[in-house]
Amino acid sequence: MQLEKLSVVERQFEVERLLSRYVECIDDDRLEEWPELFTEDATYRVVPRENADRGLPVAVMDCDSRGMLVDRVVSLRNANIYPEHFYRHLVSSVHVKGVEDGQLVVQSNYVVLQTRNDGATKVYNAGKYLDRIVVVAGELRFKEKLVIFDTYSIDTLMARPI
Amino acid sequence: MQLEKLSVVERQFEVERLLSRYVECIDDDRLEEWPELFTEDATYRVVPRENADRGLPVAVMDCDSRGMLVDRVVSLRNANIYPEHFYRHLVSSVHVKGVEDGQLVVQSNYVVLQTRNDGATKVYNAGKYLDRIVVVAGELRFKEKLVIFDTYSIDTLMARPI
Amino acid sequence: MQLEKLSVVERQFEVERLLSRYVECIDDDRLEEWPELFTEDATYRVVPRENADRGLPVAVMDCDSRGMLVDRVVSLRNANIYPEHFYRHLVSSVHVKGVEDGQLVVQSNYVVLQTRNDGATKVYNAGKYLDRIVVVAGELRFKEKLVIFDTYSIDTLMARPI
Amino acid sequence: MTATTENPKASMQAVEEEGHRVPYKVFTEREYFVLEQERMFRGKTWSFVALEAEIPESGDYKSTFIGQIPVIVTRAEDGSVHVMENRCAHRGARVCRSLRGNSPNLECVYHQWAYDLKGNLIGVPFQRGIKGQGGMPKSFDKSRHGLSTLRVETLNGMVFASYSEEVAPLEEYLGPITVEHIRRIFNRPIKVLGNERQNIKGNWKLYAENTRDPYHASLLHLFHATFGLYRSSQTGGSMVDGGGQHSILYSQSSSNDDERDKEVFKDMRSFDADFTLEDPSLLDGRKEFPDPITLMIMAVYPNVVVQQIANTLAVRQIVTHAEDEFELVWTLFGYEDDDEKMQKIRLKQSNLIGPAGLISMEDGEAVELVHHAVLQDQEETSYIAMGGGKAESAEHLVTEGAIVGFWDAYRETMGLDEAYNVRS
Amino acid sequence: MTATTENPKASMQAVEEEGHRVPYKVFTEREYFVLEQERMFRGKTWSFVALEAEIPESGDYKSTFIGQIPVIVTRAEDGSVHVMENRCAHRGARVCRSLRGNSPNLECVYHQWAYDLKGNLIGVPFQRGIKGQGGMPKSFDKSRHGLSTLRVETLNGMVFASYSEEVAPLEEYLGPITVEHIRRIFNRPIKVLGNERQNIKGNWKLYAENTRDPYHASLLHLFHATFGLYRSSQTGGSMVDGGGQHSILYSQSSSNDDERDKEVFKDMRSFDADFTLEDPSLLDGRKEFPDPITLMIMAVYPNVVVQQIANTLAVRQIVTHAEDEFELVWTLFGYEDDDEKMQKIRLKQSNLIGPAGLISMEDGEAVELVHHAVLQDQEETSYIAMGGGKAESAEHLVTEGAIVGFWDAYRETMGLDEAYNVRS
Amino acid sequence: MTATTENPKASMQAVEEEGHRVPYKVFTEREYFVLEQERMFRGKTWSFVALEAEIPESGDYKSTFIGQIPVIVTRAEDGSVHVMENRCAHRGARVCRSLRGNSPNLECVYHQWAYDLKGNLIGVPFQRGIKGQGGMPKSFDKSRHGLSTLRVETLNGMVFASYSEEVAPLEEYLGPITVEHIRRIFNRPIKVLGNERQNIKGNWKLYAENTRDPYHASLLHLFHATFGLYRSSQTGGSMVDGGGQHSILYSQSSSNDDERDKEVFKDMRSFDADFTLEDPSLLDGRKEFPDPITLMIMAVYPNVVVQQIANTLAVRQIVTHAEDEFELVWTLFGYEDDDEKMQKIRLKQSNLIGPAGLISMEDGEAVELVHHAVLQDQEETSYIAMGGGKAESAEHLVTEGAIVGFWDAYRETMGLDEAYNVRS
Ligand code: FES
Ligand code: FES
Ligand code: FES
Ligand SMILES: [Fe+3]
Ligand SMILES: [Fe+3]
Ligand SMILES: [Fe+3]
Repeated sequence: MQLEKLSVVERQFEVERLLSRYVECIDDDRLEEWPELFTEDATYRVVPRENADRGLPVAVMDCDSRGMLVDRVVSLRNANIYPEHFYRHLVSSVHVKGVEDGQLVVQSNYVVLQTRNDGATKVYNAGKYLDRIVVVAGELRFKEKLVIFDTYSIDTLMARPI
Repeated sequence: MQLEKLSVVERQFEVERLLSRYVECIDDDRLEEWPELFTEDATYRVVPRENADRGLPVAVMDCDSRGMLVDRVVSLRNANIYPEHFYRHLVSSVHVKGVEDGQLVVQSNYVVLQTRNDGATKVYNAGKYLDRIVVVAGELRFKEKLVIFDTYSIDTLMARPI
Repeated sequence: MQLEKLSVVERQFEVERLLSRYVECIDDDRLEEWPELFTEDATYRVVPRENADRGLPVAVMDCDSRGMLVDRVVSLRNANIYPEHFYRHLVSSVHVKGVEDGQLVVQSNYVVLQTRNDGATKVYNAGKYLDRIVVVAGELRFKEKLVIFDTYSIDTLMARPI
Repeated sequence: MTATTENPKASMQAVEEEGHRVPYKVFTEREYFVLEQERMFRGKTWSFVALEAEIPESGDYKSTFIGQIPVIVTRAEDGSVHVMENRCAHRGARVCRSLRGNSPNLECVYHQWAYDLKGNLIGVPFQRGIKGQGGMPKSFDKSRHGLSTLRVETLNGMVFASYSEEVAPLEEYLGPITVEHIRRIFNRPIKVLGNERQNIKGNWKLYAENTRDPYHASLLHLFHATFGLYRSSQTGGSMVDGGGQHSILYSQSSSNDDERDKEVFKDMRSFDADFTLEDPSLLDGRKEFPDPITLMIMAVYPNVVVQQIANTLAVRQIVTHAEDEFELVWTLFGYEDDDEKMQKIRLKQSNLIGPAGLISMEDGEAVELVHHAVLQDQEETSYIAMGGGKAESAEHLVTEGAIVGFWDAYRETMGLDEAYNVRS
Repeated sequence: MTATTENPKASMQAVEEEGHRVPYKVFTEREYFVLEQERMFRGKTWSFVALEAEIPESGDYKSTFIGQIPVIVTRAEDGSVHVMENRCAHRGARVCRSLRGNSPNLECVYHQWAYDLKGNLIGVPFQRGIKGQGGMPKSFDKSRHGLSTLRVETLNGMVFASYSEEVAPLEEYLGPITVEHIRRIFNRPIKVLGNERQNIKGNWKLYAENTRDPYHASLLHLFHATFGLYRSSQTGGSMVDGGGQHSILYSQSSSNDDERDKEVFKDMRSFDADFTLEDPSLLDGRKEFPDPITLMIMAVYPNVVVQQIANTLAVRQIVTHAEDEFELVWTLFGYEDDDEKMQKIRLKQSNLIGPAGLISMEDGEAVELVHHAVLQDQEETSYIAMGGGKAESAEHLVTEGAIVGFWDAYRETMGLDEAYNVRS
Repeated sequence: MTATTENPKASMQAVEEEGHRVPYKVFTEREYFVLEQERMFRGKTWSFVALEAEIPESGDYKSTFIGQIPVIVTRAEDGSVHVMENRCAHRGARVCRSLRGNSPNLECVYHQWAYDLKGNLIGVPFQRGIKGQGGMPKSFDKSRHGLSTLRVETLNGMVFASYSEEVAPLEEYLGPITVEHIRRIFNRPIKVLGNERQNIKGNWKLYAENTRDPYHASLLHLFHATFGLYRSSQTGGSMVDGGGQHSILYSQSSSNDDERDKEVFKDMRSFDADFTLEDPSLLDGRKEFPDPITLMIMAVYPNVVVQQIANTLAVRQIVTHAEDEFELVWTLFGYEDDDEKMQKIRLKQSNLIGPAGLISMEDGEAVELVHHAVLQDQEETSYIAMGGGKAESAEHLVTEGAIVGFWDAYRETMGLDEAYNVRS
């Protein structure tokens, strides 16, 4: 795939498809596939809105390589202790704002619903995705994914990526 | 409409359109139209994630014909007693995974918000749709709709389809 | 842009794009841009479902000109007192039902999540959009936006548009 | 109640400075809420439950609450209005499950016991058993198992109900001024235009104070002061009635004097001379009363407010859910004989009121601001002194007198002493 | 408990009319809920905790609750079943964090104290310190820090546990009829088909009443009456056992007589002769018991219901979360020797039961209808008189006797007097 | 408190085995929470409220909580720092409605009463009425209606406030070791890097225990042990100060001995020699203190933790919302003179801490695991004996001594007897 060759409609389709795959591997607990949607040198940052609004740098997850994403997943599987839970993402208002130096600039809204093993589902985290997407070997990949979340008082803890 | 003739973009459009109509007739309480979106021999199963994850067959709704869907609606209208309520569906990340023996294989995420007549809206049920969609008389129809819901501890009862 | 010239797929794309921009300027707190998405003579009404279902006219916001939308925003900025909060919209099942006298007739579902400055996110308001969209100077604009909300017992107050 | 530290400061002030003080515990402690359900809402008070216009036809019913007690308001075949508890006499199920409806009689879904529109039990399935087996005991007397009914009185289409046999008749309970102003608003057949509801996370009595408080109106609500809908400098007054328990606040926008008022509101956030509307049609109104009153807020003890703000007319019913939550149910109306233009005016001006009202929205915030600031302050008190701190009427708007009137009545109804503790 | 108004009416009736009366406060007041955890669930009762089929293998465990007390059910290496509190003896962490699993021993994540499958403490990290420093005191005796274990008995694969050393052995506690009907259902190895859960916003005892109430079944559930799955006119009965605390309700659809029943249910909502199914395969069943019983609802005191409705088999466990909320956990099962067709029948008929069941859904609504109607009615009472208002078995279905049986047992277990007040 | 069964077992153990026991009711019963607001947070303690770096400029303010009491921290024109209750002296509204801001004075929105940055009342609208009518009574004395102010002391930029006039001056209250370690961390101007917040559904005292517990750190947190950030086998110690109420836990990763530690952690989940990072840059740190301490967790009684974990620096403030919920507010910081690389290091290592921290996330789960396991266990107790079960400092990490120190102080502050019951 070449960005230039895509119509705006096709571009929208491809971007939404990438986001769907992103959501699916998290919600279906196929986390091992999740880093594959990023470039080698991707950055992934999950920032509380209260920091973003003040221009402060602290993120609750702050990764600057695909390797760090892999390490997150491995830790989740083998190291960390957290309550059993599932995520369910809803993503909407996917807005492809344009192309900057070969990167698709995309903004979208999301909410993550969480269900613990009591079987109750709660609004866990809501916010927006600010993505920079590139084509690698004919596939769209996240070069940068900045998650700014409204829910800056996190319910207990955050184990899985948003 | 012929599946083969559709571009991936058109296919996506048609699938989302079907899902929108599905959602609309439930949320607008035009339930009588809801079975029409299924084939005669359609199966519709609403399965708690705790069963699905263990490979156990129990579903809270388990229909294997359009007739059973009609009976659900008729019962809802004339037989069952349940609190007055509305549903509001949000569906996203609609992922058309491919075509298997003439059926579109589609996965998507949903959340159903419920409002009872106290006017308060709650997260009622979240999960994913695993659909098999076919073309009947030029229209997309559900041949199979498998709903796997995270919220396996149901709030009071479930009267309407998810 | 001319409606006639658009394929159904392109039409869908353009409508969703308008809705995304609508959501974005509210959620990113760029409210001053929000009235620009409406026509001069647009109507914007936010109606509790319990009134709509009884055919009663009362709306919690009832504007019949772009000017009134501007006045809402100016009041919000300079006059009104309300708790600090953000909105996060999720919009789905965008159903373009057709064209009536040059207006696109569109129905969609939405939920607005609210986060106050305690950092907790709640389901604030859910319902549906019934939109009439026209082309003005090559851009889609809301000629009419009717919001019918399920959550008719409003959490404290409603300061921002839905 | 919970352990608390002494608060000599407060009491010391009490002896020296005029003004009324209310300990914050009355807003936050569960015990007061529970007692209110018994002594206030089941006690010697009249609670508003409906407008007759909501149940015009025989068989019409409405489900609502007195305090948090579910009740049904019905219109019987003979046109009479009845109020009864929404609780089946058999095993306690809610009988009416919809907010409103029409039905020849009231049937409980659990075992289909049926009641007529006056609450009498008229049907018990299998009362005499089946095939000669089972059924109700011989001694069972249907006539003693009706829905428990309340005393009902109406005034110009406002329906009030009471649990008390001793409370004075409605008009006497309301008092002459209240009755006069109810008659003024409900001077001819009305037409319900719709409802608005808001769920406020604070104690309901903070709203009772708010609606008896002419002091806040032009300070909290910029819209009021700036556009002259209400200013504390207007000709108007704050009257109390029914022994001080009710409040009637009124004012005349014709008395505005922008030059003077610029002075009065000097340096105040809420008076912004530069603020103009891009679409001023919002404020295009019509004079509809013979008198010059353009704003009237009447707070009827304990659970309803009747309002006229410009051309908007509404009743606001308070439903108490808990000590820290209440629902405010607005019913907006006009008159049956409104012409189309008049209805348009009312609907457009409704942008000013309700949960999203350019004026009213702030009151919801005010209630929560107080409630969440006083959670831990059982013995700390508010200080109500503007205008002298007595339950008095005033021919001006720079007073909190009507608020003191509410609190005097509250202590009386609840059986509290001067320190707001339950009298033993 | 909270202040309440006298209720002479109720007491007056009590002397004159037969029937049992339960004050609504037992459903709504926190105090009863707290006492239930101590005297009911930690008292002289046997609570259902699991089916052996849920933990077939050594090392299998299940996390569940008795009342709202978290417990673990395990299968030890020797095949024995054990029940222990799910609370670490060190600093109280929940030890088993999953609903189910298999593990050679139970390890607490907080400091990795390890217990064997019988609850004995077998490992304490750094017990003897590190490098000769720190560690547990010499006096520390591992054998006294196991998980606290409960008494366990099983009957045909149903696992019950008790905190009480005094309560009678299980079979005696259940009584002969209950035992007989448990044996009838669990007559051979079962196969778990899955779970359904519903979270009901009402007091759990309203569900205890509901499942002992043959009166409501054909009045609330149209499906029952219309399709003859259950009708109060059927041959059947309502038996009590275990001194009245348990209830066994059974009936025979073969005894339906549509002509007669049309009469019996004349003008009743719940009998709709015109209602037919577009796909009647839903009701295609198979006779699978030697006896003619087609419906059997057995409510075992205090926390479980065993059901046979047509070909659906299930146990329903009650987990109490609060005075106004409980969870109902359904475990649906068939028999190991079911052929494929039989399993299909059970699964298709499962549309009738559970939270979305065409029959069962209504019971969730019934519980909430009562709970929310009686919130403010501490001294008001329900009136249970159908069939005479005594804790008696009946050879018919027009009775509420088994409900009275529950309440007699409840007062006994909880130490309440006739007025349901705590005996001092 | 609620009725409970005798627990002879526990008491019996008490006499024979060394170790401290805490009844679970202190975590779950509302009564303790309410008393804490009075005796702990309004009592003889110093609560952390802010870092001076959060309010550098005159007019800067921060809204926060002491316990659950809303307070404001301000910087006045003269540079002094002030703490006052966030509750208007008029009718109790919250005065500061934002988390932070800058304003020349503090104005209440309800009636626009204005206070200066030290809490003095400086403006009351219409105090002298309008047109000679109304207004405040003559006797009204502005000077007595300021915001209620607290005692304030700062130490190297940490701001503490107290309701008590009797409590010792801050440094004395903290004690020499605590002061020394605060000086060590705050040795030069800091720079706030941002906040992280987590809302934990358990009692806040479970977190107070957790942060005084060197025992859990390398057993719960695999990351700690595996990567040698912290191991119970490291050179380090657990010191108590301020009479045992504060805890300083420190260790040196330079003392790791992988061979020995493999032995020490044999068969333990939390030591996984095979676990390596694909991107080890996460752990690339920089030595920044003269001493060899690489990890320091200081728990200052009652509401704050100061931490150094590798190159991450933070304070964690505890805000108590209810007996079963608290918020943990993290403020991460570096030094003003950090070079760009150093800030990068701190930010990358911040992946280890906070609600999503590869190390810290587990503590939130630990708190909830305990809280929800002990809900029904009023008289059951935890068992704290590692290291001897006394409030003693230790030159090693195999102890729970500092936890006992917390509990001794807690009983003292709250006026509880040995059995944790309120002394009459
Ligand atoms: S509870 Fe109403 S009929 Fe039984
Ligand atoms: S709490 Fe279980 S090991 Fe410490
Ligand atoms: S409450 Fe603050 S000014 Fe009135
Ligand atoms: Fe107001
Ligand atoms: Fe039933
Ligand atoms: Fe820790």
